[in-house]
Amino acid sequence: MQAWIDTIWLVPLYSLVGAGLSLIWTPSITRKTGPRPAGYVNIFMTFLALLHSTIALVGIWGKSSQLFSLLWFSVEGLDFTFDVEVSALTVGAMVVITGINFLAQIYAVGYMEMDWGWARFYALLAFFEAGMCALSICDSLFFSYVILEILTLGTYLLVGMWYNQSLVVTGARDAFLTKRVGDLLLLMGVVSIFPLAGTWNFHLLADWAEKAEVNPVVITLILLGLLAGPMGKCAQFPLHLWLDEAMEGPLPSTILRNGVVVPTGAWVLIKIHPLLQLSVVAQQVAIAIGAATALGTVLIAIGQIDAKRALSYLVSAYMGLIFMAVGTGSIESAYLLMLSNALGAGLLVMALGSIISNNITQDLTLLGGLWSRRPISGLSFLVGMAGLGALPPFSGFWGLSSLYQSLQASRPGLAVLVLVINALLVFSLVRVFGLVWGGKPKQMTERSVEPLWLMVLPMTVLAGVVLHTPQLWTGMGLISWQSFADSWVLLLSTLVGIGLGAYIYLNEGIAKPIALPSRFIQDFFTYDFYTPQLYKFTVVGLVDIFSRLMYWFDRFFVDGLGNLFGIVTILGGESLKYSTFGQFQLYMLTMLLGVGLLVFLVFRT
Amino acid sequence: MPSTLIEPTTKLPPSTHPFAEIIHRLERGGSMLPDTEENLMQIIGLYKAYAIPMDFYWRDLLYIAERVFLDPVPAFKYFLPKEYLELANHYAGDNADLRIWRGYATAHKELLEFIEKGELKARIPKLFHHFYHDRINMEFAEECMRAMFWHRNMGGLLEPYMDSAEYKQNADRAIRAYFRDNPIMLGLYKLFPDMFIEQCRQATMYSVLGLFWEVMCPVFLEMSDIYDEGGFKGVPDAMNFLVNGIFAIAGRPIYHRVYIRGEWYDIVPKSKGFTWLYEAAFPYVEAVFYRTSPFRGTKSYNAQAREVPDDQNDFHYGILYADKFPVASAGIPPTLLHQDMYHFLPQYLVDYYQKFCRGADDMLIQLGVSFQRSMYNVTSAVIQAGRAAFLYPLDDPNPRHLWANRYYFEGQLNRFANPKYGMNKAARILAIQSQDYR
Amino acid sequence: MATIVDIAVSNPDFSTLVTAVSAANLVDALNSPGPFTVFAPVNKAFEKLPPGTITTLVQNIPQLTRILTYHVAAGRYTKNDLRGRESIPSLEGTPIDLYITAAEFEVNNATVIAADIEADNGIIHVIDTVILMRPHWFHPIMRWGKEGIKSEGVVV
Amino acid sequence: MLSTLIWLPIGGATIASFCSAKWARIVAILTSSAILFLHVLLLRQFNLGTGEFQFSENLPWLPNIGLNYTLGVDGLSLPLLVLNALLTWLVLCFDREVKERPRLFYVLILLIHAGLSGAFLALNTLLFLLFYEIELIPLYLVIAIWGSKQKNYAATKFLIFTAVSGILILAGFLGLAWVAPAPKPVFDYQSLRSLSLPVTAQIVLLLLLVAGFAIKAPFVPFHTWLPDTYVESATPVVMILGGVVAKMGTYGLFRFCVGLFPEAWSLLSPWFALWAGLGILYGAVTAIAQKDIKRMVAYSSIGHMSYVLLAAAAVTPLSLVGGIAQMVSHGLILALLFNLVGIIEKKVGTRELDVLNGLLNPLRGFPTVSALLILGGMASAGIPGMVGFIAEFLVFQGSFSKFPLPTLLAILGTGLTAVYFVILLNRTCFGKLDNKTAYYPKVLSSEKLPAFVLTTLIVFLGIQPHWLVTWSETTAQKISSRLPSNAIVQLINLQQQ
Repeated sequence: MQAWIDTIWLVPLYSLVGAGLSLIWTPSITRKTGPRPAGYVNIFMTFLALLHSTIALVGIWGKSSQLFSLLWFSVEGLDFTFDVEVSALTVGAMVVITGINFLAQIYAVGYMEMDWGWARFYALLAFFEAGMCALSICDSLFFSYVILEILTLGTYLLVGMWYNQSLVVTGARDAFLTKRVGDLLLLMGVVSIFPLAGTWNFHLLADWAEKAEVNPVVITLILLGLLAGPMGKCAQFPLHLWLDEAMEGPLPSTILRNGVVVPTGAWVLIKIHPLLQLSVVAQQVAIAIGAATALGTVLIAIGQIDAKRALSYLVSAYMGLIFMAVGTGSIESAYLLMLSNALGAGLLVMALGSIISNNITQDLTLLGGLWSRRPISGLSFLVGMAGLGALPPFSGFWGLSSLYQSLQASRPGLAVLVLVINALLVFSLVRVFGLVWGGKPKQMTERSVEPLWLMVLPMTVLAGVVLHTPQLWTGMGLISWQSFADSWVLLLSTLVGIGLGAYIYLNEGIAKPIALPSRFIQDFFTYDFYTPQLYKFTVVGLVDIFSRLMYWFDRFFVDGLGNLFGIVTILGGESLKYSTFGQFQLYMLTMLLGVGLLVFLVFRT
Repeated sequence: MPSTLIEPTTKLPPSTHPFAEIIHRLERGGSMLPDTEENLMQIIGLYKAYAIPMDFYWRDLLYIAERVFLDPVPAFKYFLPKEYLELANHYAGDNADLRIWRGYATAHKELLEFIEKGELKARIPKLFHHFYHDRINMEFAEECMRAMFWHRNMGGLLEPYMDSAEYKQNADRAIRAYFRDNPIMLGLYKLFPDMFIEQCRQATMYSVLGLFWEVMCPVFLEMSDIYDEGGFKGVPDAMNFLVNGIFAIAGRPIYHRVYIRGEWYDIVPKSKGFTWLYEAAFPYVEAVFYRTSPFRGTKSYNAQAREVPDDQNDFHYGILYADKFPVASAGIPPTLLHQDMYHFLPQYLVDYYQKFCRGADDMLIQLGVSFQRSMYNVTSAVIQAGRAAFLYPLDDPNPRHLWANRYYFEGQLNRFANPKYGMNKAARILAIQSQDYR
Repeated sequence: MATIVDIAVSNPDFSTLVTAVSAANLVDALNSPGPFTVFAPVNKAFEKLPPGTITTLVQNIPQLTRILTYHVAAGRYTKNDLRGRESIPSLEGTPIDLYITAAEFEVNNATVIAADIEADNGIIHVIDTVILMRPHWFHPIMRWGKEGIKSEGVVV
Repeated sequence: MLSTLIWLPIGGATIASFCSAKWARIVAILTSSAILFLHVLLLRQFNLGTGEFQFSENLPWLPNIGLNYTLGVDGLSLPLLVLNALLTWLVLCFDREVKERPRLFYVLILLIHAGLSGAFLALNTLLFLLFYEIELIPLYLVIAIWGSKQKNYAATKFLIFTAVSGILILAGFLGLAWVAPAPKPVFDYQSLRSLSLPVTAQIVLLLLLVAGFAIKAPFVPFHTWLPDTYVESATPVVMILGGVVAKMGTYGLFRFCVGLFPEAWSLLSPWFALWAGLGILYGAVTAIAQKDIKRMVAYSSIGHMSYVLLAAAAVTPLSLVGGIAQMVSHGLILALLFNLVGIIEKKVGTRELDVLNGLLNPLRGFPTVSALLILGGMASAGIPGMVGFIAEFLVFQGSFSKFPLPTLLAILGTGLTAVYFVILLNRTCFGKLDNKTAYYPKVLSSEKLPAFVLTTLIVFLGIQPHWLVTWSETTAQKISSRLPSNAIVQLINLQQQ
């Protein structure tokens, strides 16, 4: 058993091997046969990873965590060590990652059965899996940064999967650049904390933070930098837009992204949480960003007509809750929320994906009336909703209630906010459910069958896992029914959300689409608080104008000056168009002059 | 040596349509595809390369419709049993109802060889070929079926029939029989009957497409044989062969039956009088040649981007509009078909493609373009057949009749000139007029 | 007077039609009181069809029936009765298009070469072409062709 | 040993110039392979334990003017020598682009190689200058003969700027020899190093040298020759030019500016650091505005060379190792990018960002070239896993504690690097091929080979950076140890006031 634990670092390598093998089946290399073996190979490798991490999890269960380091390289006394923490938590995270990726990959066999880009697609999924598995056992801030940055590149490539499509191209670009902004601030934090703490090891950093005496302004700035990385990954305000645009990517990758990729940021956030105690401002910022994002994105989600986007914003909202949890030091609830999100958000995407796969449209206003013919997808969606919203006994409830209770004591205002967010979250999901499964069939939903078993099976398996999570948690002693009694208000807010949602969206009597009294407010939500425009007129516009300006300056001023200088010295090098030979002579002249000067100087002494 | 075209005795003033030249060609009995030897060679070669995977498609479609039926985990639906490989095509062989192809009625020999050895050229178990993706891409055939299933109101009586009580009764009988020993599925059926009925409708559509292609396969094979014998003088000849074929087979019954434990269950009985032309061919052309659904690799499905039309009627992503250059990129489903045809290209086409662009390296795109040409020719045949069936002869002396013909042609070609959603830009009709598009 | 069937049988020009009607077991129906308006194609009309068309139909009686019933409308309509109408519904279900002026009488793409032959249980119009059900897209396409591309006619 | 490195290519060039074109190619390939092999030997024999010069050779040449043939190699020059050998080898072995007067091309490339090796090896300021100047002649010729449309303009501009750079450096060296408190003018590097000069004199001379090397590297605002020269030069030429020749500027900065004027350098280094930070931003921002992919890559070089300046300014052992690593990594990455851009230009016939599209297309585009371009662009943008990240990170970490603000500016610069590379990749690799024009010829595998070799190195050194940094560790310590400590600098500062 110990052998499995000692070799846990193999887990990321399995999928990397798979990713490498996939290249064989890229269409420019394998021409005579198709690309599907790439998928099968990767599914197999992921299965191995899942198996290995599960066995290791059983082995490490109940034991204390094991720490060890692998030296990467060392230069000028600076050791770059890959610190590994093997604990039930980190190995458990691996199991979740490999498990969801395993299901997502099988789902993709069905969903992408007509795609010819399997090699690239599966290689990238494997790449993500490897990165995330490595991140989960990584105990070093430096390597966490490295992995996040590499995954940013992965996002660019994965969103850019269908690169022929113009919105994919811009989506990939924006995803990359937005995440990169977060990563760079994180890098600044990584670079600047080292001279102070002398280590990048999370455990040592935590020890250091306990007794550190540092300039509060400096440490606040550093912490804000460290926060920015998770903010970008978790699509928090104001770096949230990329997730919307990333929805242009293939849907099976969205399962992985919404479920586990986005929460990588939260994972790192939890890791740096001990440092947050050094700065109250940083804590406040984390809470404020989380709260604003959670409330804002859940409202945006309600304004979306695109099925995938209606879900993606909820992931931002959920991550916002985790930011609040970490900011207030409620780490346990952060972990619970993260797991709920991994399973619930993944399941929701699978359920909607099964609809999109054969009803073509993603427009919620064009869907409807599918309950009788698509009950399996519908039930899975409902289970996913129960996995996210606070609906006891299902998994979503426990994380939320843990957060609610911890906030109730310290910051009652935020506790109320959690209630509101929960109600809105549930409302938005009921809305989607009502628009897709409720009502009467429309042109695009008149014919609709449950899709291929390769999609239905992983979906139902994941639904089963979501349903059984609370049991698992009870078994692990993570949750107790006592907390239900303490947070019944939360249930109330859920019921309000469901009730209101059902009243509006499962009611034939109310005409849809629902128009808010103010067109402006409606558009404000629909168009994502006009963030794209905001970006365009601020950062993007600024860089654009500034770069043109600088280039103009460069051409006409700096270069002009140089040319002027050139003209003065050699009487117009450009305009006179010397022959090659003529210029050569000129050069010889310069050389001779130089040497003459040299000789003159030397022999004068 | 182009084949002779009709010179009408009564002449109309020249057309003012954007595709006037093509209209005039159609009015003289030509095809939308220019009549050149190169075009003839390309389209016939492609018909042959298409016919062989199609021989697999129709057999497997019928197998799925009749045997796999509602199997919840149809993991082996692409593994054709011997029975279906030997199933006699009704339009080929000695015992044909109407002998279109002079060859044999069982599965094509090149197909059988491919199934056995694949491109790996190895006699290894079928399962291995399957997992190595060294196989016919049935997914493409299923996608065509789904397009026909999802796009509604394309005419014919079958579509409304599938919503009738009679159909539901037939389906119910078959479903009960099929799941007789499976209490879980029966229980589910009790809970969600519509889910099963809908699956049954899809199975019906499998059958429809299978029966449709059962006809096209021998037609294409025969055309290839005639060409090899030197029979066609030009593109219009090839088109006219198709026109005649369409007429000859128009009355072929369309039905769906399921084989459960030694017994046939009629779901759509032959006695309903559903015909090949109205219930299969016209919807097929509409759904597959014109509409289908946007390739994910080229169009955004984002609802707010509004790239996907709100109305099924505005879908325009079929072969006639498809951009062939991204073939083999991610998200371009026709790649599956092109790969299937790639295995069966006649030697003269392989040699031909070697001479252009990147030769063997981009053959998939080159044959895709040829396929586009050949399907413009098939569409021309459908348009001409429609003209012959519902309108007037091209040499009709009555000018009013000729005007009706012209309106018909112009109306058909308007589908390629419509600026809505950029359909005019997407349509490849102008591109195929030139030999340089390849 | 004679029934529709009697008239058809007595005329050798209708021999193909009669064969088809008896193959489709429609003799009794057409002998019933009706009344019917029958658009009866002459032999030459059948000969215009490409080879194989008839073979397939004769092999498949329900399909043949469907084509034949398309040539029949319920009710007794003379040319004059039909004037001013664009179409009448056929027994098959699909409407039959009409074009009638003083000099001309056309149904779908067939020309009536002898109109208003009275029978006991209906009326016969002799046509020179076998008419086939025009699909639902036919009229929108024709309209679109007539109005030109700018009309943005949508094919339904 | 070291002399062989200089004279072997000269010998090869001489032989090649008497052969037919076909044989000249064979001679060139053999010579460059032999050189590469010698460098591998050098790497194997190099003693990592000492920061002193190794394999030294000393021959009096013109003793009365102090011009001696003194050669030596240390951890600063070694990586650059190997880079030089590698790029020359790639250019000579795999280039098929030069069809016109190939023999002359091989000869000139070998001569450039010899000149560069000489400059890196020279331990005598005059000898260095000699090589520095000599190498200009073949460089000028390769730009002017094999360049594109505006080659004459570009070559002239290059010539003028570099000549000015040479004169400035000459002036600096002469001045140094002049003020040295010795009976005869001193040009020997080792002796110069042991001198202690008045700070004011140091500053004047330092500024002369810095200006000279800043033109060569180049740093803003002396960079304007670069875009024109790089863009107009043929692909193999620009690989050498951007890959190694420019490194002479930064090499000189490390060797002569930091090495010979430690006090003045410490005094001025905050300004140099700021200069570097702004230069990085300037380069990145101007690159964003480019519409031509080759020009964009060329502009990327301006910012990226300034990382080396930042490293030099900080003069911590870590930053110096980072700086040297950055020279190597930049050489590899830039050579890769220019190689790929060259292939694209050759096949598509344009470099316009607005025209290029969809080259990732697996059948009609250039999937491998595009994939490598993505990799190269990302390496340049400092994505971990590739060599660019290692070098940049060491520079950042090494410089941060000394110059936090410029370092943060530099990090911002890597962010902007990502912006223009994403623009470049999005436009060229992503998107859809145009149905009317996209009938490009395919890329032969032999054309892709240099890119594969470079990519392998970029990834390998990114994953196993030990092989990148280990050479220069002791040398960096030695250079850094000669710098006065902060306290002394402050003292000098006070004295100045």
